[in-house]
Amino acid sequence: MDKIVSLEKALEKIKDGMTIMIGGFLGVGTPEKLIDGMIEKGVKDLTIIANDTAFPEVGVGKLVVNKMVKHVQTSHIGTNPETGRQMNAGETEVELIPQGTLAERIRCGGAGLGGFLTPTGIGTIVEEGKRKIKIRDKEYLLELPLKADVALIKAHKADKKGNLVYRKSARNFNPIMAMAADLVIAEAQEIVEVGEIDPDEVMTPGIFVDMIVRGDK
Amino acid sequence: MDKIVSLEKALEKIKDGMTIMIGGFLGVGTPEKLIDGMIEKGVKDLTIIANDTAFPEVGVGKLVVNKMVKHVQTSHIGTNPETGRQMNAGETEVELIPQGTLAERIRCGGAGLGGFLTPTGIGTIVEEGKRKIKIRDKEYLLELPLKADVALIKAHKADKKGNLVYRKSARNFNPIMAMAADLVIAEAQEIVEVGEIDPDEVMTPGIFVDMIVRGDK
Amino acid sequence: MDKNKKRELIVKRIAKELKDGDIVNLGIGMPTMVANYVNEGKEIIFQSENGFVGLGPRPEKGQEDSDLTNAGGQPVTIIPGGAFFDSATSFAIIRGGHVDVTVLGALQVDEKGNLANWMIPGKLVPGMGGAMDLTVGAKKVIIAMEHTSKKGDPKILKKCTLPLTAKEEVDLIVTEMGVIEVTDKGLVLKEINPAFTVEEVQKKTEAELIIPDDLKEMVVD
Amino acid sequence: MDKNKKRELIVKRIAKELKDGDIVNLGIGMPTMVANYVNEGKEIIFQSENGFVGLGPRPEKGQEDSDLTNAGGQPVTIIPGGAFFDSATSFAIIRGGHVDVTVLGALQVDEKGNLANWMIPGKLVPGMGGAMDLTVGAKKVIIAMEHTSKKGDPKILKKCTLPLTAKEEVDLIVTEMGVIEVTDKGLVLKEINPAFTVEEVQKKTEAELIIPDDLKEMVVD
Repeated sequence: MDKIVSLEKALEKIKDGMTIMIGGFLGVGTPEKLIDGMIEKGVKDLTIIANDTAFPEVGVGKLVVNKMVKHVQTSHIGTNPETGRQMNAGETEVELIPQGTLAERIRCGGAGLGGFLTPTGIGTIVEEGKRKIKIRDKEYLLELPLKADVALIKAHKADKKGNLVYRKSARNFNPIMAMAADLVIAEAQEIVEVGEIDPDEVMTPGIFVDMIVRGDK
Repeated sequence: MDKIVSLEKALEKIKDGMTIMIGGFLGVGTPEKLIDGMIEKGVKDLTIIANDTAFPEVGVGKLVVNKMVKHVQTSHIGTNPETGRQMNAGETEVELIPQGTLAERIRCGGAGLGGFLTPTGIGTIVEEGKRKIKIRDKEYLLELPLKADVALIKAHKADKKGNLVYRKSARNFNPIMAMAADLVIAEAQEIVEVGEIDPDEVMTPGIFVDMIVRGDK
Repeated sequence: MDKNKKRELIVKRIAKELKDGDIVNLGIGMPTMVANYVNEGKEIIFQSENGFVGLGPRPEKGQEDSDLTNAGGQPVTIIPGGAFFDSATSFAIIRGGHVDVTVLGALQVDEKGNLANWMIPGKLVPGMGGAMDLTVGAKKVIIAMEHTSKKGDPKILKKCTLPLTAKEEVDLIVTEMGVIEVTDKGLVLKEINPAFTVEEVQKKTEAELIIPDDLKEMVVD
Repeated sequence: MDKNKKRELIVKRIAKELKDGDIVNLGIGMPTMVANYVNEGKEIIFQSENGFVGLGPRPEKGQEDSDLTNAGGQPVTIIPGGAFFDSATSFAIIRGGHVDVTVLGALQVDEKGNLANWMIPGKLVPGMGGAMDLTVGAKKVIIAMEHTSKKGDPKILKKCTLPLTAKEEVDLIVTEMGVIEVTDKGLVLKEINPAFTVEEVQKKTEAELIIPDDLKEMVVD
């Protein structure tokens, strides 16, 4: 079971209409090679789950600019004017989610939980359409799990079994997304032999990773 | 702000009637020096939150044997006959919680969430007294967060700011407990200078740790 | 059959059930033995709920590491490519459906796939440990047990009488008498140990067994 | 006062508010500048919601690391003793009350401590990012803003008209005119910039200000 595949082979799995989680925070920790491959392949009608839509020339932002995104679940679009334009023009559906709630919903999806109660968003429009539950006299919103067909992950280092190590603030959403999708494709800047990553230093266990694509250093 | 303190100084903080989380799994990853100190000091009426009550001569088990525990929230008492005896004799209140639910309730407490929905325990006596919530036709139990006055943590390595690294399966409940208590005391086998632990390898950030006690190697 | 032979048969048969690439969690006791009989050609990754994947065999004497045990507290090893994590992550893995198979012991199982294996009221209350999460979370739940209790009473019932570990989660029951699948229609005897007749198996089973036309022999190496 | 002087005054005053050992999260824009004015004697740990504690100053030119930015995407450094973590942990820290102080900008604040800072319907919808979690989770929420809008309209209102970021969570408002505390009784002008009179401050504030007997001067170095 060799998990290392060519970019082309990995891209075969990405189809029109899919729900795709993409790691990164303003492009930091986003697998750019996979993104570029998706653009070249020309998939469309995607639902993207990502912290933000980055910048027009960076990461998730490029998918938006290339009009491949039908729906996006994200916490911030302010750095990519094209997302706002498409939203106002009714071309792309934008669902804004508080960042902590977004992260927790993804974790919740991967962890097999049915939902969680958060104080975030109480008394704001984020409440709309959600159940409110009172615990010990404090109100919480019931937020539901998020899952995806595919998660695109950027790792600093991978071993051949898919154990991943991230670097600095490029970690962000990657570890939780790697647990919440049916198929997980990791773009790794460096691929090492099994055993070269200390089991105590693994940040995403290889059991979550289906395919590894060699990224640019 | 030197966080390194003597065992005596740390023990001053532990008082009768407190709720105390203690890391470890059948004693692996339990801060034995702190436990022994508590026994010597002779605190009582404690509520202990721990995965299990270990063995009569190991970890949390010693607190039970010394009759310091009024109430225990745990997933397993089978390895310590004294816990069962005290339970049956009505001397100690034992609240059995599925291990995954216990871990998640502790994380929930540290993460500022009001609760979470789990499928674990549905159709069993674990349901008793709990709210059931249906999400997309599936039933879940609403489980509530756990917090403590003090968490006793066993680390392999600590720097002087309290950044912690655990070793192998001694990690277990330690990282989540370190986030869920008002006061966190870590017993570290090795204490190093600030900067000696790579920020990418820190498992518990120092912001959570109030006191560090030197443990045995 | 003596107890050891029975157990060996059961765990050998279960080992055949595991597929290449499966992530597997083995309960304490008899289930732990399954690891010893996995076919060389298959790569099975064992998960240990105390916080790692890549559970390896017991270390040689003198090589034990006090920071590395299985969920039963016994010294073990970790294989190259394994990974450690905390307990919340361990159960995110278990509850989240990332474990393909769990093998657990049982006090009772019934025809709905209900399982009781964590307490006998007033007698034995060890606690559920990770069993409730494993039963609910693993994609496939296999029960490894002797067909009857020490007294010879059936353990496969119409309806469990002991407090449940989980409701309708068991997929397969493997005993020294055969392999029984839990289906919507009831319990199907898929394989039978040729040392027994169908009648003998049914006699030791309180729940009614469905006997398919293609009933096979329970074979192990 | 020109814009830069105003901002400098605001962030310098807020820097005085931070206590030794505080864990602090600074919002994008003006709040980020607070870090530049922390008194040397105090050890403040800055949290960055994209996943670390120990946020340090901007690196020297040529020393930027593309894997290390603040939540605004600008290159930064991490101090010795800092630590990285994932986004779920980052917000467990924020929501869980482990951040002592957050400093955020505002479009509007009102006398109940309601805050609006994430959207102007039909005009500007950048999204809330981490602001909602920070406002709800941090022990103390300090607003750093100019006292009035560009047009000179009050931003401290009886009731916010824009969509809220959080309900009744603001503790302190610092503007170039003074320091205002949100209390159960209403907004208390704790300190006033001696360049203004109480009447001038009230005139630029829609909500009614409570003027305490011990009103102090807003002093920075």
